[in-house]
Amino acid sequence: MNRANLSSLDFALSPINQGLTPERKIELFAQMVRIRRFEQASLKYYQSGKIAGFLHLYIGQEAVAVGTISLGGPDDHFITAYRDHGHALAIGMSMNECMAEMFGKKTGCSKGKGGSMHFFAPDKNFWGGHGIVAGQTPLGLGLAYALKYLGREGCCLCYLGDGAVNQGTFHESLNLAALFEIPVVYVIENNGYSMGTSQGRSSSYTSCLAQRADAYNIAWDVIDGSNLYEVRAKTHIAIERARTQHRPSLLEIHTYRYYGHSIADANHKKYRTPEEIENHKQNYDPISVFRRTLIAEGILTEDRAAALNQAAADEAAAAVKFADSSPAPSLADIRTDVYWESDHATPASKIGRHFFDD
Amino acid sequence: MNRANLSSLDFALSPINQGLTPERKIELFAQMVRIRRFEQASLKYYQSGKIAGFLHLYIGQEAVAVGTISLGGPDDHFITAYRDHGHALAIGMSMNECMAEMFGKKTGCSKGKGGSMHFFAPDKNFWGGHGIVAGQTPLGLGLAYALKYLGREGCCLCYLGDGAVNQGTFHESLNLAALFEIPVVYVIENNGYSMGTSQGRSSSYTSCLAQRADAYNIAWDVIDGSNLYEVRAKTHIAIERARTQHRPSLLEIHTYRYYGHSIADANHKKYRTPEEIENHKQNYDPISVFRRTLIAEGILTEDRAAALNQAAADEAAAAVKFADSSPAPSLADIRTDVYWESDHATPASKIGRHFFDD
Amino acid sequence: MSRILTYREALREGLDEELARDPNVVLIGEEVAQYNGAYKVTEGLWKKWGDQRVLDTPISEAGFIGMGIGASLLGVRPVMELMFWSFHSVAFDQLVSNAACIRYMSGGLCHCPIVVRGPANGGTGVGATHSHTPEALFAAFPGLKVCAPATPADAKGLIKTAIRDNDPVFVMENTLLYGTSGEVPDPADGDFLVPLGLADIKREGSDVSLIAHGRSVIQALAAADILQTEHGIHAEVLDLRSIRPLDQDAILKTVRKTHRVVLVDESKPFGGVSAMVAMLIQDHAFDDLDAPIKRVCSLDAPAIYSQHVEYEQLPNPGRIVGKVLSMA
Amino acid sequence: MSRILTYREALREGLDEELARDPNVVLIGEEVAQYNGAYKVTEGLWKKWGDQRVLDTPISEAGFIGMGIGASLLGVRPVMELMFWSFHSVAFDQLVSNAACIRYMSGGLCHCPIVVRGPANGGTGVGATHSHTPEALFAAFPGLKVCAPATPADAKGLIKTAIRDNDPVFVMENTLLYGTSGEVPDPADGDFLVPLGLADIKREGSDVSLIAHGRSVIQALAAADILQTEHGIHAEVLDLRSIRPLDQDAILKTVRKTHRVVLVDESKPFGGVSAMVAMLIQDHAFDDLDAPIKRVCSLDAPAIYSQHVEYEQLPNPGRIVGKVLSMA
Ligand SMILES: Cc1ncc(C[n+]2csc(CCOP(=O)(O)OP(=O)(O)O)c2C)c(N)n1
Ligand SMILES: Cc1ncc(C[n+]2csc(CCOP(=O)(O)OP(=O)(O)O)c2C)c(N)n1
Ligand SMILES: [Mg+2]
Ligand SMILES: [Mg+2]
Repeated sequence: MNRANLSSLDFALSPINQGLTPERKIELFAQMVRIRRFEQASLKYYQSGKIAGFLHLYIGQEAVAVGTISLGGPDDHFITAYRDHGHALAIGMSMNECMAEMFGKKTGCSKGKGGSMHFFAPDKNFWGGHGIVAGQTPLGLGLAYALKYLGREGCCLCYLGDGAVNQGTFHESLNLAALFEIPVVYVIENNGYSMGTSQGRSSSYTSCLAQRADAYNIAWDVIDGSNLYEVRAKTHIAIERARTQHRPSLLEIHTYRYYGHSIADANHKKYRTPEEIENHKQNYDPISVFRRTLIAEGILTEDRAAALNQAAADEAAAAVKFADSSPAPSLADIRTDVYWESDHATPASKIGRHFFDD
Repeated sequence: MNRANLSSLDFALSPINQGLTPERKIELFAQMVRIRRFEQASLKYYQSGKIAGFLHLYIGQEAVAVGTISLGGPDDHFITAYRDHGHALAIGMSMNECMAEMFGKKTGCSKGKGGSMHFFAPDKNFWGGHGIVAGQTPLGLGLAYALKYLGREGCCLCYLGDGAVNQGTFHESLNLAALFEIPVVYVIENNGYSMGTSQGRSSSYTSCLAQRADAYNIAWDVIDGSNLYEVRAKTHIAIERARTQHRPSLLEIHTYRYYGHSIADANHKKYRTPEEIENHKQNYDPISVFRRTLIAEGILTEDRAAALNQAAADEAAAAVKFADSSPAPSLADIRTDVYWESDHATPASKIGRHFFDD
Repeated sequence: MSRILTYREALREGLDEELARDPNVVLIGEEVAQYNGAYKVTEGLWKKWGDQRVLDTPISEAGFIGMGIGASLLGVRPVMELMFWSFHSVAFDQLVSNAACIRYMSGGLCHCPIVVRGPANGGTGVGATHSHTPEALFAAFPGLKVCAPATPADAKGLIKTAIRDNDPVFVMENTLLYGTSGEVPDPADGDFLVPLGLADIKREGSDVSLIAHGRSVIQALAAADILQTEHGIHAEVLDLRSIRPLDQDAILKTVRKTHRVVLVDESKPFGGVSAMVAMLIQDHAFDDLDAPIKRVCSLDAPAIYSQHVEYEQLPNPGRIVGKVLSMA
Repeated sequence: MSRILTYREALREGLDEELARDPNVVLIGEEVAQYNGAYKVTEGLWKKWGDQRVLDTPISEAGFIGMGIGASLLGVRPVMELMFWSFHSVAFDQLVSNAACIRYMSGGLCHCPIVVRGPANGGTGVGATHSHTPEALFAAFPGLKVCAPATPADAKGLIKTAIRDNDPVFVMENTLLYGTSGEVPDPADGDFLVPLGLADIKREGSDVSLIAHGRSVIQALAAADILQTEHGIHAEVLDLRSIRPLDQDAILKTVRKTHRVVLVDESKPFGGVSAMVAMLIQDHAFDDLDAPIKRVCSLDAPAIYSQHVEYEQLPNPGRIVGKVLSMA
């Protein structure tokens, strides 16, 4: 990833950004801060054993979720992989339901059944949270196909990692998207690594990953993910292409994760140099960059930034309390949410044996 | 497929073709004729019920198999899909073993276990004959990887159809081929249709299917499959690239099948116009084109062509006799060739139950 | 009033009725539209319902099945054809991780009303990779439902029920049954549905129970004929129809009636539906069994191509009769 | 002389010895080389053996497993890691159509000496898509072999045997066992191999047989302890170790000794290894059974995430003891 090659146009001037009120800009800033504070809290409670399984932190990538999701209208839908906390919060899910999910509690968004990798909020057009690399890419296609089928002017933003581009289903999805003219926008969140493997060791390509879209005659673009304005400006073009022309796009957003692949990744300082990590934190941190921008624009003050920061930390702490004091699922809960018909005790659910516990 | 756009250079002048002796040219011609006669015989016996399952005829595509395989050296290997009769004969398999395979006989190349879609001759570097669309594409990669690993200067030619390019595994294979520098040459035999679906209804692409290789920074070319000299000239370049530089290629060879997708395809005159089929037979038949060329070169006479034709028909008729009079597999044969260890009655095969028939 | 339809026509009629009933029903698959279906199940439906409702796809099973799963989340009800169920193998993740688990992982927020259908059988000379019988494989995944009709009426009744069911239902048809015919109730007499989870006694008997599904039912019926006429043995034939949900009551009832069981199952013998049925019977009707439960499965090797022995690799009346006689 | 090694170290030692023995053995997988393995099974092997012998791949399971199958045809012996066996779903076709069938479809002309290995288990809070236990699923395919070691010694002995076997062998390890330790014979005392198809009595007993594989063996042993100390019941624990080939003789032997059987199997209860074992027992030892065969499987739902109940979804000593007591 060569940041130097990325454009340095002033995307604040893009029409979609000019339409932002000062309060909305601060809201976007606050969302990024909330994601970071939420995840820092989750890290702490993962380490203390309250959270099980994997914890894939989004810290460093916040402008991608916040920038792209901020463009969503009522008929736009979202789906992502396991690194899903940022998207969930940006979509408007509460810290409480998310933290409780990780704590394995009944009050979690998925009732403690999905965990960190499987946050869902269909009422907010958010369809997960998916653990199998690239497994969500045909689902995103299907959501977008459904929108078109149902005659709704919307699109689906489907996120995947730089490592996920090498799963075959993603390519099948790209071809189908182009062929059927499906309003899907694929967003590669390119943080440079899939676990311990750098982009160069996992993918062969011409100039960049997004250019693979040419193979399917799909429009593509490359975006600097440290710049929220740029993320919004370029993603908006793709979203409009989807909504109005029913044509897919492939976006590659360059970003960086500060932590390891997951918190179980003890190696992340081996496959990346400390200088590389430091460079990103210093120069490309999406929150710092946007804070500086908003201060320069005269919209934000250091004090207000600090207050927002504190509010986010407080909210996260409250979410931890909520999660910790929530009830766990019962043994009986293990067997609900398997079949719709059984959950709704329909006549169909009463015919034949559905479950085979002795 | 727009034949007019295809190059009309005189590929007879390519060094690899200049090296052909007159007798070798006639041999290549004879091979194409043999494939056609063999398949015409198989069609007849399929219709009379001697051959079961599917029969995917290669008629019309002969120059692809004969042209590409004629370039093979001792360390070059070949693998293809279910439309495999042409490759099998070009590789040097006998009509007898191929016909007997389709007749389901013990004397078949796969002992009657594989059928038309699964011809194999590892002793001749031919690895099948594969029924799952694109399922052979990572196998071809693996054969080529093995050649490199074992230090042999050879490559693998892996054939697939124009419909097969939309299976995800093929894309995974392309990326791996480029990344690991594997000496594999993928050959898309583009006959314009996957069953009843035209290329345009199954694939989205920029200028052609082979150009999808750009996505992986892989070299590619487009070839007129009615011209054996062109097939050899361009494929040779890709083979040399593989052998000497360990770099993969993607070739798209335009060709045409005269019959339906399989003989069960009763529709093939519905999704293609009679004019289209006739045009190919008249103007692009690889055998007619090469016959005219060789006659013009003064190498072949109409008489010799007729004699070769008759010899091929006789050989096919003899193969039918051989197949018909060969023994069928026995019931006991059903259970051999499952495990190597069992077939060889090794000590390992005697420990534990391997087969679970009551 | 019922009419004689082929299994293929019955399926088609079921699809057609559901396309008419619910505008969200969409047929998706390779060659299902313009080509009229590789096995002609969908013949005429594209012409009647058009591009929006009947959709041809490229050869990208994982892609288009995943697409259908995604679309189902928003209320579209895709009925997806696998040209052969054998091709499940290239779409397996979408089927067992996404379709089977998404409801659960979302704590019940998502549901996935899809149908995947197509033929799942050997016996047509197409060899190992095209002759898989994956019904037990999928029934093992909680979240999925699986059925395998043996007659035209069941085919119609089950495909319609599957489409209305709000869970993913995998319907395993059979190329060797498409051309067989049987009575199917007249639509004029009302909507004809066969529920999932309800087995059907296809022949009454008292001496031995033959329990089967799919084409094995037909083989079992033929065997029952031979057993009666040649050996005076009265076999009862229970057609499971649905694998998950499974009609355990019907299974136990026939066992308690005959006390002897032969399971007929085209699966390979390691596992299969029959191993599970055997487990249930011995668990719940242990004292009702006069002899061990026996099975007639496919012979334990990949499906052979050769038309000369393929028949013998599969359950067939001769093998079933032999098994029953060996128990006497 | 034996040493105490962890299961992880034992596997690594086995891999290392086979890399040394046969220059055609290659380790292939995601993060197996430079990262030392997601679960550190291959730690140090890339450093020792280099790029040629230990190969990192992109996240393309179908691609790299297919590549390994293809390479095996020419005599390379790839040992491929699935980071989780759950990811079999994206490579399923390569595993069941190519690896399982190529020998057969070629009439014995091809052989496919590959090993696919990795962890296959629930219990680590990673939810439904990462907790599949596919041993019965693959054992159903003739042409494949499957084993599931429970102890460090078995892990080493089986991985070495799997690598030398000339058929495709799928080795199902367990993330929860990687850190457990046990005695493993010293290499100085000779090559240590455990054959496929040989079960192992892990504890002698006379009252009831607990038959298990993988981590369920450890759970069964813990249950046997409780049964003995708290209830005076002497349970025999048979570790199948290998699923296909399967040691039917050992199974029947313990049944004939105790006359009561509880199968412990982390599979979901529709099917699983245990349904097949039950089928075989009732078939071959019908008169030796004093009671129906019982099972302790995972509770029948996709794997739940919540750490508060996940333990109860899986077979555990409490559930096993309860099941045994319920039979009395
Ligand atoms: C099919 C599959 N293979 C492997 C994994 C294990 N795995 C989870 S995340 C991951 C790396 C993905 O990297 P990338 O796509 O770049 O996303 P990032 O983690 O950087 O957000 C791997 C190998 C998986 N979950 N699914
Ligand atoms: C995974 C899979 N899906 C579907 C099929 C059924 N099928 C066999 S051949 C074929 C068409 C392939 O067309 P193409 O790749 O162009 O090759 P051609 O037949 O023209 O040589 C289809 C759909 C299959 N064998 N495997
Ligand atoms: Mg990444
Ligand atoms: Mg084609």
